Amino acid sequence: MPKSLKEFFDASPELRIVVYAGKGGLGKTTASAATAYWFSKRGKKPLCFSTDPQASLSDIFERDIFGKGVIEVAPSLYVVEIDADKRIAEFQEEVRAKIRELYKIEKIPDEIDEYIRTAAAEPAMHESATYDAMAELLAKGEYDIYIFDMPPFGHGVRMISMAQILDAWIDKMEETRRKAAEYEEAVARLKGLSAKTEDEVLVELREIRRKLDFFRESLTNPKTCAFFMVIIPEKMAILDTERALEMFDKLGIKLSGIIVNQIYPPSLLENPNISTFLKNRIEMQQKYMKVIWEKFEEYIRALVPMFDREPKGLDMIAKVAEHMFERPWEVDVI
Amino acid sequence: MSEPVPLAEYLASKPSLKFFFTGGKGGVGKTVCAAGLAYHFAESGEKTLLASLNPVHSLSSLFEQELWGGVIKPVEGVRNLYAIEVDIKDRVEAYKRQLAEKLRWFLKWADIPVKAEPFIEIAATNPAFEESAMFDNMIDIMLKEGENYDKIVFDCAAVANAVRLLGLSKIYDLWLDRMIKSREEALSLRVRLSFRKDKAMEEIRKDPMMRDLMDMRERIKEAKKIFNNPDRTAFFFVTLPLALPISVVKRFIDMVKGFDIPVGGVFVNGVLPKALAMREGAEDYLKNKYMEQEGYMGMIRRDLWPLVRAMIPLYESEIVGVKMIAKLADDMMKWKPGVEI
Amino acid sequence: MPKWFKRERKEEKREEEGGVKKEVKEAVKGVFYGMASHGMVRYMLKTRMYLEHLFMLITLGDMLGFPILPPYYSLKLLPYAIPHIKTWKRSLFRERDVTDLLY
Amino acid sequence: MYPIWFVILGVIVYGLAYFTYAKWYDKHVWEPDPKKPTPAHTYMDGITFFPVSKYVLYGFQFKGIAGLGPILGPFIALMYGWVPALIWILLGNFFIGWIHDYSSLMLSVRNEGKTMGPLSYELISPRARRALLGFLVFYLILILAVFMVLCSLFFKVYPASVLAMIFLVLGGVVSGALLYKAKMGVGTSTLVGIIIIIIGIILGVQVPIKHPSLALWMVFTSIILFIAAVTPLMWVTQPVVYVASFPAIFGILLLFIGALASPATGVRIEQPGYLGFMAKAGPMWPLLTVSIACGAISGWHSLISTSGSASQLDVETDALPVGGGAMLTEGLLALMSLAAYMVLTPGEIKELGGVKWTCLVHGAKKLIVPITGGEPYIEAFYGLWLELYALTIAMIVIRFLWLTFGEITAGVPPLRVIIGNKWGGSIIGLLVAGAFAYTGAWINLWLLFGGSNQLLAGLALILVTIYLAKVKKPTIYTLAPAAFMIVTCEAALLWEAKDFFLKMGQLVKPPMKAGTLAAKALNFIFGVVGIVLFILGLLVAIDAIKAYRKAKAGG
Repeated sequence: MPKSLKEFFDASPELRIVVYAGKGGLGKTTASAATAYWFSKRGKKPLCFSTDPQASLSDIFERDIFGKGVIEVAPSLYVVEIDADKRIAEFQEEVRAKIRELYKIEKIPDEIDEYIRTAAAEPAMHESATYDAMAELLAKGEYDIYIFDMPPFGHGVRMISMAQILDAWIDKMEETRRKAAEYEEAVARLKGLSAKTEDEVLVELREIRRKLDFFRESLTNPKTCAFFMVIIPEKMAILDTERALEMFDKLGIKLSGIIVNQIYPPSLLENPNISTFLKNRIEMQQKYMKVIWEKFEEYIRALVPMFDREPKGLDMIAKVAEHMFERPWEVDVI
Repeated sequence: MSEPVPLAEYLASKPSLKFFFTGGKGGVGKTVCAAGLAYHFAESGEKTLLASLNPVHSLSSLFEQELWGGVIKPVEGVRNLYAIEVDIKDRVEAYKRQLAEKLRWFLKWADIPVKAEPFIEIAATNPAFEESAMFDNMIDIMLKEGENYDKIVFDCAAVANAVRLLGLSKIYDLWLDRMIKSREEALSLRVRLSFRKDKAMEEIRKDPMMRDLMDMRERIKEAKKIFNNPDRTAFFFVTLPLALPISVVKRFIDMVKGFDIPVGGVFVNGVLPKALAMREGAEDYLKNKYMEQEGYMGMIRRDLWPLVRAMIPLYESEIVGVKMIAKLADDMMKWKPGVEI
Repeated sequence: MPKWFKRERKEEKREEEGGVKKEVKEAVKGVFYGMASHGMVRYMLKTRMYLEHLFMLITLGDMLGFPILPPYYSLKLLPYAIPHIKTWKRSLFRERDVTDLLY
Repeated sequence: MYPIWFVILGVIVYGLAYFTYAKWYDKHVWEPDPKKPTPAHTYMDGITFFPVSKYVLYGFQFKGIAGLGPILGPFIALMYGWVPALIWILLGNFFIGWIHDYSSLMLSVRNEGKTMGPLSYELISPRARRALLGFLVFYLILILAVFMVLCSLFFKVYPASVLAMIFLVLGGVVSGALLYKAKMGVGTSTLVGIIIIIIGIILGVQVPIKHPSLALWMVFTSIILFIAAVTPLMWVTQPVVYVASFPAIFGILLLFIGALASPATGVRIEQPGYLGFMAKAGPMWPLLTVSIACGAISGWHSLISTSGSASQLDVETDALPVGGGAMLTEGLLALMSLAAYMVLTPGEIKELGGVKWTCLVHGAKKLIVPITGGEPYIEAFYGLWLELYALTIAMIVIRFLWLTFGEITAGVPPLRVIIGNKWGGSIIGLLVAGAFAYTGAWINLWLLFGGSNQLLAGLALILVTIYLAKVKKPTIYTLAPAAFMIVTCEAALLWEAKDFFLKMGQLVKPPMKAGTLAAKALNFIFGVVGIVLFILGLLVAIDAIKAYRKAKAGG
């Protein structure tokens, strides 16, 4: 038997971030919620954060969480679902406030205001805003463990590679600013002034970078961050997972484990009257389960059954958590 | 609440429809529904193109044949059916090249004597590229391949991506307007600050940036005309009889309506047949599942009923291969309200 | 505006308040500085300007139609750039002739 | 007669010019308004456009315009006598010189800080701008040629100055590095630079470097210029120009003290006052007027006024002290140089090998050594002094030249690749200038340079005139000098072209003994250059007259 999810977490006391990545619809959000629930029951203070704009934490916890900030859905179980649009609006207001404060003006020049207004229309704005929200929560460090539910592929990968890109950006911009400041200092010296210029932009840039670096480091350090994938015993899911593993490799991230979800309980086969439907379905799944074991054995951390009810509401999440952590190798329906 | 129009009837009543989109929460079967739709058209003698706009494609695995490579390939085993897994890599590369070129040109033009390469490198990594590239490719297919095919079925990415993709047509418009305005301002400033006004005007006429922006706006305008035309385009949502996907679809429909995109209807996928679950001696497991499903069906009836176009049963095995797709297409077309699955 | 510049303005004010002796001292100092250092100062400022332009282009390029930095970060830096925007645009688009390049 | 009288006369005449004519003209024609925002304010970017105090700008302008022109030009008086030269320096500056510098400054200030190129485009015609640019290229090559040959000549004649010059360049580079890289204060780094120069002068006297071949010294000068041209400005050119400004200013002050002290030291004017209208170089008019350029009037100044000072003028009322004041001060410098030539006896001149620019060093020595002593050091210093003026201007010019090449070849990519960059442009510039300098007809070369320089002044004046006509202001005070300058300079250019063509037949001076054919060819080319400059000048003048008429008629 490979290491179970619980064993994995027990063996990683420094862990601060858990990421569920992969294709949509396989139960990532459910798994995140269950993980958060489990940590909260163990006396930790977890934050479950959905960066998936499909925003289904609200549905899972049957509460309107979307855009409401951090909410304690159960004792010491915190959940947040970012409303990127709202966040962008707030951000725009922050920028305006900063301008007003910096220049002591009431009305922001039309040209500038229009720029701020229309910036929201830029195609990458949403992503950046979500990403920044994530980095910010992480940097604040108010929670013991952060559980991110990353949106389906492409997107999720970009979130990580974006940190690298922006890092390079800031490097280059810092260099430009630094050189400019050097000239300015030399000018000051030539004028006989012992000016030590303090560049506000440089300060801001360093602040952005500090946050990004912290974020990237946290995410790429295998001691503090674990990446999990959720898979179901179907052919396409297996193919997708293989591809995802390649991508992880490219990003230099080690996959921490795989959760196999939606397994029809094979015990049902014991019923002699079993419908051909279920029989076929179970047999197909078992075929793929074999493939999954062959291909990903070292990664498998838990098996989760196909429940007879949709996993939503605290009771069901508790049940999922129980399967994931306490009975990782059993797929019987209780 | 009015009774739903089944898919067969719906399609018959709107023969001019040409562009079809499927979308929904991840894992609900968007791709299979798109494939089923495309299969149906192809089989009825229409030349059909099935295009996957997913960041991660699954057409190849679905049809069990090699359809990747970003080019249109005929689907083996189905007459008149062609498929493409849209590849953005080339286009992203092209974007990068274009931007680099423009930037270099600009730096030279503005007399900034700094080595531009590292900046260009970084500039070319704007994450908006990928989304724009996908959108651009979609428009390309609509505008270019529209003439070559009778029907084109797009398999969109998961909800958020799809909305972004479609919404881009509106967002892009805004954004492009702004870019064009900025550029115009910049250029008029250039003229004002030039002593050789004629030369500056000439430069403006040749401005590659402006030309690109205008081109883009023109294309989007054209695409939008098709996009927002209910006689040409229909967007179908796929859901499972489960709470989460249903609420996603409900949200999704509002968003899509906000973008003036005509809604074609809803497909309910993975429906556990009553005959199977409630038969004599059936497992409790299935019965429970079915009971739960009934609740969600009520939800569908309450919130989405007039839009439902088809209900697709939960099959015993995974939908893979042409045979299964044919079966699915058949079930999609067969569905009528009131008939048990 | 660069900070040293503001400081210089202040100095000029002080000079007005001073007496004739101070005025003469300032004059001699000014003339000498003008002859020796000022040319170099101007050149350094010009070089600095190019860097500044490049920075502005990266951060606020989309103001000129060059989308470069993700706008989220552009907005973050926007407040600091505001005083420069106008002069930046103007000096960027000012048509320069050879005769501008001499000094 | 003592040289002090030159200075006293200059102070009186220029004082009069400033406080009567200039003040009156200023009020009457330009009506500067201290409340009117200058480009330095309206376009303030803290970089190109920003206001500085009038004192700083005065110093900046003076440093920009004071080159070898006022220092070497008066040598021509050795041919015609000092009286005509004195009169030209006094009256030329009184009626033309300051008005040119000041008006071109105001013209730019009133036109958004535009420089000569755009101004000629807008006020005259697109063709005028193109002609001006073409003119500029030849003009720059001529400056480069003249200053290269002069600098090399001084190296050859003053062996003690060679090491001094090398140390000066070194001192510049070191103090620059200390300032930018080591972030040392300006006082300390400058002091280090100056100490290195002083060490250089002392070493130079101890270890003079002698070589009789001018060609070798030309190569030496070219190498320094090439290095300065291709290294980033911050490394060599800028710090060298900066550090050099200290000995440059010091030399002027010392000369000034020498002239003032002349009654005490007993140094008198020894040259005859008048030698006749015709001389070896040609007739006094137009040649005297074009030889003594910068002290009386110079086109170079309009380039400085418009591209350097106009963007920094704080208030319009500063324009007169800056533009006019700096020019009148330069007149004093020219008078002192004139005095330095004139204190030499005809016998001493003969001893020095005839009419030569290098005579200045001996004149300066004669004025100063009685006060300071240390003759070899004064000689080395003044050798260095002349070289640094030549070299620093040449450094700026060579950069400007390749930038101009770049601009002119902008539409022709293959050509741009070859000469439109610092490597190709500098090499071509140095080669062409070097070859031109190698004709051996140096006096003619100087006169050709003077002619084109003064013609540029005439063109600047006519630009001012057209503008004034447009805004309905009196134009005669600039139109008359413009006409005078243009006619004079066109005549001078033709005369010099003729001289070059003639020299093809006769000349074979020392460096050219080896290559008579080359010398002939070069002289031919110079003749052509003279004609081309003449035609370009004519083109601008014709267009200018048209534009002036139009401005007068329609407004």
